Amino acid sequence: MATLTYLQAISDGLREEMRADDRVLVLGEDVGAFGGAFKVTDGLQAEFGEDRVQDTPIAEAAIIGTSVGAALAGLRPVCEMQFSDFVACGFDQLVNVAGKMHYRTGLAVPMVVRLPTGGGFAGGPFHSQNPEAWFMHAPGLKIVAPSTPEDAKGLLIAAIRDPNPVCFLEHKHLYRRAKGEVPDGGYETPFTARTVREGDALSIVAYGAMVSAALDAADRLWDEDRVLVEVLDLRSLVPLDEDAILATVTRTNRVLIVDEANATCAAGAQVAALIADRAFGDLDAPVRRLAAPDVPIPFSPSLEAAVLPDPDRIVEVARELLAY
Amino acid sequence: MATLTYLQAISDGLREEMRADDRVLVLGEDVGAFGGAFKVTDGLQAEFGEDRVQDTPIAEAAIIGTSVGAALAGLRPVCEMQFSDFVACGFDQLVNVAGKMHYRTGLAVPMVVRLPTGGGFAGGPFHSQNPEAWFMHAPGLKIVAPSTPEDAKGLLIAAIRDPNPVCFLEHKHLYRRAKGEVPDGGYETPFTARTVREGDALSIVAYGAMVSAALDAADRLWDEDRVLVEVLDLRSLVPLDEDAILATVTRTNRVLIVDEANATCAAGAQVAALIADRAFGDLDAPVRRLAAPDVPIPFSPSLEAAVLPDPDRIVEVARELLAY
Amino acid sequence: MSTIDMKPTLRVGARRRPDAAATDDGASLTVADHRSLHEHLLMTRVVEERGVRLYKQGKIPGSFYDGRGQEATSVGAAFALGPDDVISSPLIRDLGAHLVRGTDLTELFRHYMGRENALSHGREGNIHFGDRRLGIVGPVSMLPDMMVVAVGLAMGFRIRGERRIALSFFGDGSTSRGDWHEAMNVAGLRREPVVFVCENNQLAYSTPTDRQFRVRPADRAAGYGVAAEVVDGNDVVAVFDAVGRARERALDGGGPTLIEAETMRMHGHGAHDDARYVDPELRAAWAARDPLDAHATIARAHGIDVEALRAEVEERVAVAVQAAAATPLPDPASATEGVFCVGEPAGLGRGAAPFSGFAATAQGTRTAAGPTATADPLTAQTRQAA
Amino acid sequence: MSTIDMKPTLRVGARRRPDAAATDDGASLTVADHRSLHEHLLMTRVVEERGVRLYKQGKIPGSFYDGRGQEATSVGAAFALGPDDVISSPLIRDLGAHLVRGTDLTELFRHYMGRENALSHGREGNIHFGDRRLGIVGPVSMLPDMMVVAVGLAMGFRIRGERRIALSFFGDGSTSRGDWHEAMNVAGLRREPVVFVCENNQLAYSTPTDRQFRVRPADRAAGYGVAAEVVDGNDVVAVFDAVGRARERALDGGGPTLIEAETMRMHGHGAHDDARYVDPELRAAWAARDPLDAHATIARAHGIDVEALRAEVEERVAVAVQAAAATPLPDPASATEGVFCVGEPAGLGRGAAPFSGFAATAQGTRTAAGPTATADPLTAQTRQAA
Ligand SMILES: Cc1ncc(C[n+]2csc(CCOP(=O)(O)OP(=O)(O)O)c2C)c(N)n1
Ligand SMILES: Cc1ncc(C[n+]2csc(CCOP(=O)(O)OP(=O)(O)O)c2C)c(N)n1
Ligand SMILES: [Mg+2]
Ligand SMILES: [Mg+2]
Repeated sequence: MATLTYLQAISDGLREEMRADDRVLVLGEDVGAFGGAFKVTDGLQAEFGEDRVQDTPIAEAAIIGTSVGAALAGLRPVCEMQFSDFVACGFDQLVNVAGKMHYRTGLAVPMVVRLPTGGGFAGGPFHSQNPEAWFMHAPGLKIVAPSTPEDAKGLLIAAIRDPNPVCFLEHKHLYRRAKGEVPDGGYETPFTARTVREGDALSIVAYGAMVSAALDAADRLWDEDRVLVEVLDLRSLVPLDEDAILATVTRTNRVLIVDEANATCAAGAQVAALIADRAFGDLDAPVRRLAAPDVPIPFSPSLEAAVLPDPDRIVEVARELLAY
Repeated sequence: MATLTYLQAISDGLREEMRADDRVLVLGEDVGAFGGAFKVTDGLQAEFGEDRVQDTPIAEAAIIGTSVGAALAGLRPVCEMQFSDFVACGFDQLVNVAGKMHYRTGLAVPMVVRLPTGGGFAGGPFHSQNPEAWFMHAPGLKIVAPSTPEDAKGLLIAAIRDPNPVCFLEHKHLYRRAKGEVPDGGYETPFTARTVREGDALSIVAYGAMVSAALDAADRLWDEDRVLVEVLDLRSLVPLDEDAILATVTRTNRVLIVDEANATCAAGAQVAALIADRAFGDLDAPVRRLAAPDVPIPFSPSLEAAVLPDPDRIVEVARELLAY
Repeated sequence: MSTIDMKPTLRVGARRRPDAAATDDGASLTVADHRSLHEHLLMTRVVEERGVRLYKQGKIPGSFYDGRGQEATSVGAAFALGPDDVISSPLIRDLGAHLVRGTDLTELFRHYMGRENALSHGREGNIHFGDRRLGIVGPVSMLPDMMVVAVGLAMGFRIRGERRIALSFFGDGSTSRGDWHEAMNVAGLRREPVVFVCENNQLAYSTPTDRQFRVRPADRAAGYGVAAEVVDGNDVVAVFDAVGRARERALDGGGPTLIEAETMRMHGHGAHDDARYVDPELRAAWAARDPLDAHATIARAHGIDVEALRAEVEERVAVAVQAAAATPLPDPASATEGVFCVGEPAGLGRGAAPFSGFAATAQGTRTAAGPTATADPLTAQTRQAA
Repeated sequence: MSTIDMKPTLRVGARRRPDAAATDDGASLTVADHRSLHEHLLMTRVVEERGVRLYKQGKIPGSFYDGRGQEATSVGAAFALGPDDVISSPLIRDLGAHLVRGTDLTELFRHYMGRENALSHGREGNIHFGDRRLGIVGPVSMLPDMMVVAVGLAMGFRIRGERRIALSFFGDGSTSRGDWHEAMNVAGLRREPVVFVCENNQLAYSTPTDRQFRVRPADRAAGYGVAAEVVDGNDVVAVFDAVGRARERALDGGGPTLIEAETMRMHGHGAHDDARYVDPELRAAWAARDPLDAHATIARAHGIDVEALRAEVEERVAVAVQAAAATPLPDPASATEGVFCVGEPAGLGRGAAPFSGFAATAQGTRTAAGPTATADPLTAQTRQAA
């Protein structure tokens, strides 16, 4: 056990798995000697060489598409988008080639696409996006989104070992802020939800960076209102842990779903739709959501703060729900 | 007034608008002398010349991106994806360039992307997709999806006149099957929902090809069960006519939402989430959805029929809801 | 509608580029090879003729695409491959490549007709399939995405030090897409062992090449540090030779080659298209260069009874169609299975490599060099409810 | 970590390609032009130096990118444009182009600092902006998407018979993306009046050009039927001349030109990057070719007091920074406004065209040739709650 940042935990998981399995290779822009825009791959090229840690030209379709080919050749590519925003440039290869391959041809595509996501640091419209919902709406892709260093490492290792294409959402805001104990060695975190905190009055369902916002809000609701809020960290969006979602609603009868992504057709919309269908009888209040409004994420701190969900707003909506 | 097919109505709308406004031009693969894969642009090049009806190379990013440029230069491009599936190849230009331009720079991008969508004719995984939810989750794009010839013409004209990028979803299954009276001349259909049929027991919310499936189901529910089902045709997905959706739920207290698209994070998930939040108090039953499961649309007729929603399945789910 | 503008440039009698490596002009081909080449040319044509008919009779759902007039390119190219080489992917004009690799005729017609089958289990139709057990990755529609995948396969082979190449087919139309550029650039940059076969059949659907680009694909290869060769795509021996040379270059670390095979699409884009936009003169000129007729002359000179071969092929096709027609549609319950792989992935197998130069290798044990092939591309264990 | 591999190729003293049109070697530039060129070079440098400092002081949020060492390319290129020409878009090294077009310094610092401003209203930061009133389309991050947009603008101009061109900047790194290919191909095919300025600054972030491509961008242009020229990107007069020639060619129906400007990124990729991966020798060699020093010699020879000019520019920048720092952040309520345009679209306006050869046109009425410019790129009427 070591105390690592979220970023270190990702690096650690990648290094572990590269040591354990020589089929694992890394591709991306500036991931080699430079160690990647965020330094996640720092030191890997020195340890594993240039074939296993490859700098690519700026060519996202090629990064994803050659990873598909390498996976078919028996390797286990882990490719990096420098920012998740740029996955739009390789969208077709991911959705149409990687995602549909097994269903159509029986060929498995074991690969991971690392996607540094999210806002909160004045990154502006092209360095703050959360693209997961696009891929949830594209059959054949698994999607995970860790909120802690421990899960970041375990989910990455599980993603690399999975025989399917997995989108690994790593939230940039957590890179250096989230710290925690991380087990040594190779371990897998399952693609299921995790109850981070138990409660009885209200459930908050979140993932990625919104989990800590939810926990902050839950703290305040306990401190100020003496209300026990349950927080469910989805961890995996595909597969979605429907049982865990329905179970928390059954326990608390009130639910608030928080996304950092733009609201329309977001992961949270899917969770809300699930609850409205399958937990209807358990609900004592509307299924409420908090998400970014449908705008590009603005740069200026005053504007960005106005659109990203935060603990204050979570507390506010939670109180409305509790008063319903 | 003439009786036209859905396809003829689209052609008619395009021709009307090209006659009325010389800024309107058409770009796409084989749209020129050949008249397009579905013949929507048949005869247009002969009438308007090669500058206003341009055959392009196979280059979806270029088709969309040059349309953005032409729009900025003061033209009104209407570009065609040969099948909506291929929009994945121009995804980045649509989402990141066209969609975010006005918010970021104040420059308007008046353009239309015509997207022949949907399955039901053994088109297989790459000629049957319904991509609208991706674009609903991309701020700055409007999205319309007509279900009748009259709306197809009116929505297309309104889309061309709109100062924003509009995704125009034209369902291939309706091209030659949907027939109806279409007003002459240029008219605009508003980007709002339309109550196609009034009822009191249950609302079915649908759009595109699923509207006629819903109407068939409503007929059967009347004939066999003497139940009056209300059918709401969304027509526009962005903007989404939230008032009309909430109003129909207030009237009937039961709602079934039908998408042809893959279920997760689909338009229907957004509609369900909206209802679960804002019409909770009006609901007498769970918010139920019917959609394609999360699989690529298979080719073989036996498999395709197993995944696409149809009137039989709508009737079945409606009866469950009515019995709740 | 101006038909004059739609006229594709007539390019008859294409010759290899002067800088191309010396050819052996088919010298390495035995009589048995010529017999096999001719059999595959015939098979391609007969299967497609039958396919078009079945489509028109409503027995093949959806759409149907054929490669009439282009058979020599896919047959000749696939014939030059060793059993461990991988094709990613044959496209709509490349049925011949599937047949050379050993695709089962009955399964093929089951696939076309949407019946339960081992190639696609009904999830795919028309020419969208690939038998992974034979080292074929089935194509996606988006052109030319599979070229990028081929580069990744080649990279995998190179990194592992395996002596195999990846080959990708695509049309003139594909060269306008961004993915073509990314594939060419990355392949050239890293000298990946990949062969690109561009079938320049004068048209992309209704669009002639002069409305697609100003400079022919082969002449653009140098801009990527990729070797190039123009070849008569209707000459099966020439295509075989060129691909053979390119394969050797790739195996020797010389990197990728772009082979531009000049040919002509003799049918419509698909069975629904009457191709009336094609200049009749152009079509007539190319009809005189039919690849089957051309090779029949060579075959006869080698003492092969071409007519008997055709009868034999027709008989096999007829039997396959009959068996396929008797096969039920896939079980609707299977529609939601297999979106994800569960358990150990089933990989790519080895293809048939009928060229006599590969005979020894082809006889080798199936598990020696390539990944293990299993009987069924979607074995029960890899299926999962969606 | 092997630094040896990261060493970009040293290319000093690039010359125009022999096939390039004859240059007038800046003969058409007056003393006033040289003064203006030098003023814009200085302004670019001073603004960026100040920007880096403000970023390090925490007064500019997010990130900061500069074009140290590359000022001559964007200044020289923009200087060759007429008022109705459109830039789509200046990229992270191209502040000079914004300044030549007339971008207001105070608004610029307000923008950088995330304050309310007329350029971006706080929705964008660092070098992501463009004043539409001056005929600039702001860039997106995705490289090189705006090149495709430039081709569309040029197409629009051609179709309407307007005598204007579109110009697009991009780096060596951009040339590996599919959109580069699609833009080049379509522009070459239709001979659109567009000028592509590739800033080959030896690096894409940490990646040297020899890990990006085997053949330099200018040599790939012929494959698209696009004219090309290599120019010393640190020589503002040479860049001005080359873009001027390319612009003439475009206006005369000769189609697009790719100008590869050889230069060197003298700072890190962004203000956060110490660029320790760059070979010190290479950096030193290029430092000796500083574009401001080079032009200062010419300016002085024309009797221009370079030191006085610098003092003047520094003063203007200081005033602008002060005004910007006193400006409030945007109203949070405005964050959800303006996703969609409501009412009549506000279009592109005319830019400043300080080259004396354009003086007549530039004095013309602002509404004569281009679309009407309005005072504010996001006027109240075009805003809408999201
Ligand atoms: C990215 C993409 N856009 C559009 C299509 C639709 N489409 C299918 S085949 C075809 C023409 C292909 O031309 P070419 O590459 O020359 O191949 P050919 O049909 O001539 O063999 C088109 C436009 C496609 N498959 N992929
Ligand atoms: C499609 C895309 N992928 C990745 C990035 C991230 N990125 C920003 S700048 C840059 C390097 C650009 O290099 P180059 O084009 O040579 O321009 P330079 O920075 O050298 O001026 C990268 C990789 C991007 N902006 N766009
Ligand atoms: Mg073709
Ligand atoms: Mg660069």
